[in-house]
Amino acid sequence: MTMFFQVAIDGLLTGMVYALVASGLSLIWGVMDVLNFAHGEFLMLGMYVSYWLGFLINFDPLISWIASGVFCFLLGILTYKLIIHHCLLGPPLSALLATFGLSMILKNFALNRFSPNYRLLTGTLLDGKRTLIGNIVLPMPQLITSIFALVVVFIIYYVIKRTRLGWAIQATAMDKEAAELMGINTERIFLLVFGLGGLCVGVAGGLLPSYLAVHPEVGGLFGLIAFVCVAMGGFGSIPGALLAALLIGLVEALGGFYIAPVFKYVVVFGLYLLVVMLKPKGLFGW
Amino acid sequence: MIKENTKKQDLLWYVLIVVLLLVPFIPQVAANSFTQHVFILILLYASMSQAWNIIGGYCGQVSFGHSVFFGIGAYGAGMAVVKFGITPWPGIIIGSLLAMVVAVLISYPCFKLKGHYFAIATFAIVEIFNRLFMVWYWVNGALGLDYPMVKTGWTNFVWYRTKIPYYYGALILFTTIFSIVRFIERNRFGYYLRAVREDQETAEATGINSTFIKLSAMALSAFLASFCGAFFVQYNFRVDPPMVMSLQVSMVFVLVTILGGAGTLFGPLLGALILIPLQEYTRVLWGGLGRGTDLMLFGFLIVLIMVRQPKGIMGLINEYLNYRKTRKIISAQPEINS
Amino acid sequence: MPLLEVCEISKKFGSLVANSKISFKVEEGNIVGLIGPNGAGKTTLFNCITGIYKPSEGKVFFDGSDITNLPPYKVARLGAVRTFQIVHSLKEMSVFDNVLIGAYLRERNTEKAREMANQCIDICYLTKIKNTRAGDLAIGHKKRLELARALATSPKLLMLDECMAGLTSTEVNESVSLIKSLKKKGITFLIVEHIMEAIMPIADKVVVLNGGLKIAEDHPEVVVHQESVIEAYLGQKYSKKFQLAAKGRNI
Amino acid sequence: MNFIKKISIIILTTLLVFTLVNGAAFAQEKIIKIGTLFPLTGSCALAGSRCKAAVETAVEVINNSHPECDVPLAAQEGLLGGYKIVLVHADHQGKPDIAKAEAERLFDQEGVYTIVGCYNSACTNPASMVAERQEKIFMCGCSSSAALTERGLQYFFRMAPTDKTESIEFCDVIEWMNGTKGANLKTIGIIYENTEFGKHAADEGKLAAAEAGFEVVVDVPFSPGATNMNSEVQTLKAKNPDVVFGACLGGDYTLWVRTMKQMDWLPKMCLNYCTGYQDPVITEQLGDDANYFMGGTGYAPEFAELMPAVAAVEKIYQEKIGVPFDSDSIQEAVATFILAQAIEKAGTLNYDTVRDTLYANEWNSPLSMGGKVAFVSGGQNAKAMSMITQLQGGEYKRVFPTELSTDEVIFPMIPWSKR
Repeated sequence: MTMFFQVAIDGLLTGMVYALVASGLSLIWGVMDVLNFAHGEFLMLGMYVSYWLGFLINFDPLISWIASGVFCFLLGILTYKLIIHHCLLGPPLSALLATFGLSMILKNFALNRFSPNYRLLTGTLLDGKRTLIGNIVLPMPQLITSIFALVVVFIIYYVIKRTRLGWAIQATAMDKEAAELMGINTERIFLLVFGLGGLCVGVAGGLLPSYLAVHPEVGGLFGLIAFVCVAMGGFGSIPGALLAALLIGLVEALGGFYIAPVFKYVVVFGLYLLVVMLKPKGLFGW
Repeated sequence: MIKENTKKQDLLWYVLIVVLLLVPFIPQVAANSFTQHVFILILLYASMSQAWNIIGGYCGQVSFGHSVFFGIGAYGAGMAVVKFGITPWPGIIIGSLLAMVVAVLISYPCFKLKGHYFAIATFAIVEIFNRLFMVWYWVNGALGLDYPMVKTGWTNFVWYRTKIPYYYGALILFTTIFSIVRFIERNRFGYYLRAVREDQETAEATGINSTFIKLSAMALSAFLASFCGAFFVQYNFRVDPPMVMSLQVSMVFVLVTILGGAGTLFGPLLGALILIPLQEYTRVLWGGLGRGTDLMLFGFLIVLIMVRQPKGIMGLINEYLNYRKTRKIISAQPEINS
Repeated sequence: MPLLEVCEISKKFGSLVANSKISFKVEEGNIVGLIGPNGAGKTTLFNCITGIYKPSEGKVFFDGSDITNLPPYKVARLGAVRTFQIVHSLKEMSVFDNVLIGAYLRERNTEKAREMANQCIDICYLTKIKNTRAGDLAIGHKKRLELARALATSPKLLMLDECMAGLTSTEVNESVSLIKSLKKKGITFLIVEHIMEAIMPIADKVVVLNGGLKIAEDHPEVVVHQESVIEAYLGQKYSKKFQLAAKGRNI
Repeated sequence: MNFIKKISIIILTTLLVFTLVNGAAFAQEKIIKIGTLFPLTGSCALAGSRCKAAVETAVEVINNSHPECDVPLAAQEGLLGGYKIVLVHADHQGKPDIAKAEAERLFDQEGVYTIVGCYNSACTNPASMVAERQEKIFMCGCSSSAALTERGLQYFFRMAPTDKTESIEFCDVIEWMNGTKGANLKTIGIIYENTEFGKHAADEGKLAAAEAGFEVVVDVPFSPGATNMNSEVQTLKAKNPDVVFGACLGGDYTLWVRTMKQMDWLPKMCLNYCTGYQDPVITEQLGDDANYFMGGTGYAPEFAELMPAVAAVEKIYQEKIGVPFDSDSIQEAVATFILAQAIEKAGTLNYDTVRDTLYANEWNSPLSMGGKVAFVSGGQNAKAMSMITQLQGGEYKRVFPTELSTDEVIFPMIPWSKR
């Protein structure tokens, strides 16, 4: 039984990181109906920012997540200005393919600049620390990262549900033209939403190097899982993405442990298919 | 006027085929096996993308799952040669039929999903298939199937010292698939496909069984994609899951078609004509540096095209033609007035 | 035997009753108007008849066969073809191609289908714009394009959902005369319409819905005198006008 | 309009540049072109770029006079009385189809004499087939799949020990431990990345274990590039094998070790195929956590006294890439040296003569452990050997076989809590 809870907790901790990565994607998707294929690469660059800050000037990931968040915010804004803005006019796929191209550029840019070396921060504040609840081991880096993730997701959710800006975002998501008539500068909202999406993933990227090695290919699977979380949660729903991410983390861990590790992603993707077969618009979709 | 256009297009089509038939006789090409390789890849990728175009372009169901069918065809040929030690042909046929069945089985439930939900569902399917094939002992799992030395010739569809037969094989594949699509485009089925793409509800109200149309388009598309997969294996003498059944392979289908222009007959060819030489020659030039320069440039070009002309190169050409047309009309106007 | 027979159709969305036990008949060769205030359940009824919704109870018979739970395309194949209130044109295709898709329903041969499509385009006065992209059309043309595409399927029953809303008065007149001429060719119509001036003169019968119930079914001139209809739907202005007119006739 | 022009200009220039490059004939006559084919982008790019640098280093030593290096051909300049080696690099991105296409291009278009490559066994296979069909020599440094040299190819030579020999050696170690130290090790768990490389290693590991009479209680393949390895490690932990065989590449290896630390679990002994474990940056990355793991190592800087000639060559290598040789990359350098020696000895570039020379002689190879290279039919280097090392205090200590060992094995591995 301890084993079961241990595995489940591990899964939930992973799930919360997925949630943070996915909530950015979900926001972008919900408001603009654009799938950002380069999302995983944003994460990778965020991790590099945090890594270099740690490596060169000894910043702890607990501080440098701010920097990588800001970096990815700017990256998001830049992406929107230079690429997405132009693609919104075309068929829905064009933005997807453009971001696919972007992901290739970013991945190989990292390869070019930082070499294919995998890099891990050692000697961080949380490095190797653990707490115990009964017999269940809670590794500190994961725990702190997860708590951070949860907090950021809630802040984003709060901003969207409770602030003027959030209402403007919601209005834009529901009906762009109507929002424009109401005097909302949708162009700026789009810009901001892409920035916020980047911010979420940047924060995640900032925290991860404390226990995950950084290399140019690290974002790939994260990006893919974020896609699945978002689609499973439902169109642009942040609580949906959160729930889906936790579910995916859980299923991944339990499936990996009780079926076979090699099948863990099969179980995850299978779960996704099952959910959308039953609810074609995802858990919280409308 | 439509008639006239058709004739023009026909002529263009025949000229194209004749030119392609003669390509191996160009001394430059005949002497240069890498150029031959590039030509073969262009034809193969154009065929693959054209197969995808049926469902993705004409019917508007953006599937990232085509590498599954591509892979099944590939494994069909590979298993026949490696495991059973016979000619690949029965394997190709069985693989293609199997791909068709799998296509229908997996896409029937998926067609309930719309837009990005459908696209991501097909992502998931590729990942599932990829990982299952990775551990499936009977097809050698992650080890993949390596071709033994077999007798060359059309029976085995294997040549070691020359690429010209491969070229003609690819040309046959290309012509067949393009002719099929060309036939479809001008007939009832093609119009129905487009109707379903534009508005499913209207299509249904006009008496079109959209589920049947989508399923048959998917089946046809999978069947043809599977043939391309078999060709790919016969050309590379090896098959393993990441090589034929992965998201990366799926992206090629989509990328080439969309870059060229989805839902147009010549889009896939144009896409392949630009993308493949670019991919191959940038790799030749900069790949050896090991700095990812080639892939960065490749990504940059994709972004550039999507940003400047989201409808692909065909969109660009159409725009240009329209521009010329309007200019003609404008320049013709004063004469009428005076 | 009527061409279309609606028997006791009900449709509920959760606790909301959109249609409640509605029955009426459409005789062959007639024009039947289906009217009622906004939210009366007209479009829902249309959707139930054409198979987009499954009715909660009741049956629909068309041309002697039960079409209650048939999918939309089968209904269309039997010859009951509809248009949509919010136009659904196939945007990226030309006007001609739009109509051609309708024509393909009965004619597999491309050449013959083209001929048929051309005829329908001529009938609906779309000849001049037949190579235009459907998405670029003005609303009036779009509505007529819907009609043309439906027409090309050689329907027995044409069901038009507010095909004149948003048109200029000239366009409305054109449409009215078009419907009249089509009626002469033996096509039956079931028309949902808000513009009374358009529907009243041409309808052989109107069915009035209110709040999901059928409150009247009769010849237009009779219907307009019914108290319930006047109250529920026509409102003060029209009732006065019609009553005045009736008085005038009496005197 | 403008855009069309721009695009066509881009494409035309690309093509033009290509034709120019293609057409440019080398003016110098006395050169031997050698192609390298490694994964320079993609998930194996790190290893690929090191292998490429190793070949470059070897060529540097051969082409120029390097009297400080005590390796064959270092003192003289070039081969065959003045022939210089020119390298043509290619990238196969870890994809077999590209490997085949690039091998064909290197041979047909670039006109290379031979190819050194390809790191990934899955890519070496089709690429070496290209060479075989053209009856040209293919030199393979470090691809470890035993199947490569069991194909009966005529022109294929591989320097590194296979995962088969490594597996057998692993079992020997366990038996030795049981025999001399009373370790009482019985059960084995295998964790490997589910790719061609990992699967091969695991299969050979299972065979060897079965032959030696050990029980493989758990077999954990995982998808490379995973976001976490919790369930993999949990599965191992649940079965708690005495010994774990690992076949994980760099990034996954660090993740694996870290995850084990978090789960607070270690087997008594951990043996790794020559990959993540012997990467020179591993101790930097993992710090003390890397200690007490063991593995097969063909070369590590700590072997200096065994292989004194390496240091001078390594200096050149380190200038290029910043890290010392590892057992994969050094094999690629060996491959290059052996080829050059064979050409020198054969005195001709005729493929058959060079091939026969390669087979006929035992080669002096200061960069290989044991100092000798000799090929048996199929192209395997029969003298290939590796040592079992254990990371102690960040250094690779030789522990087995005993006649070459310097340090005692620390057994069992010191649990995380006591470090």
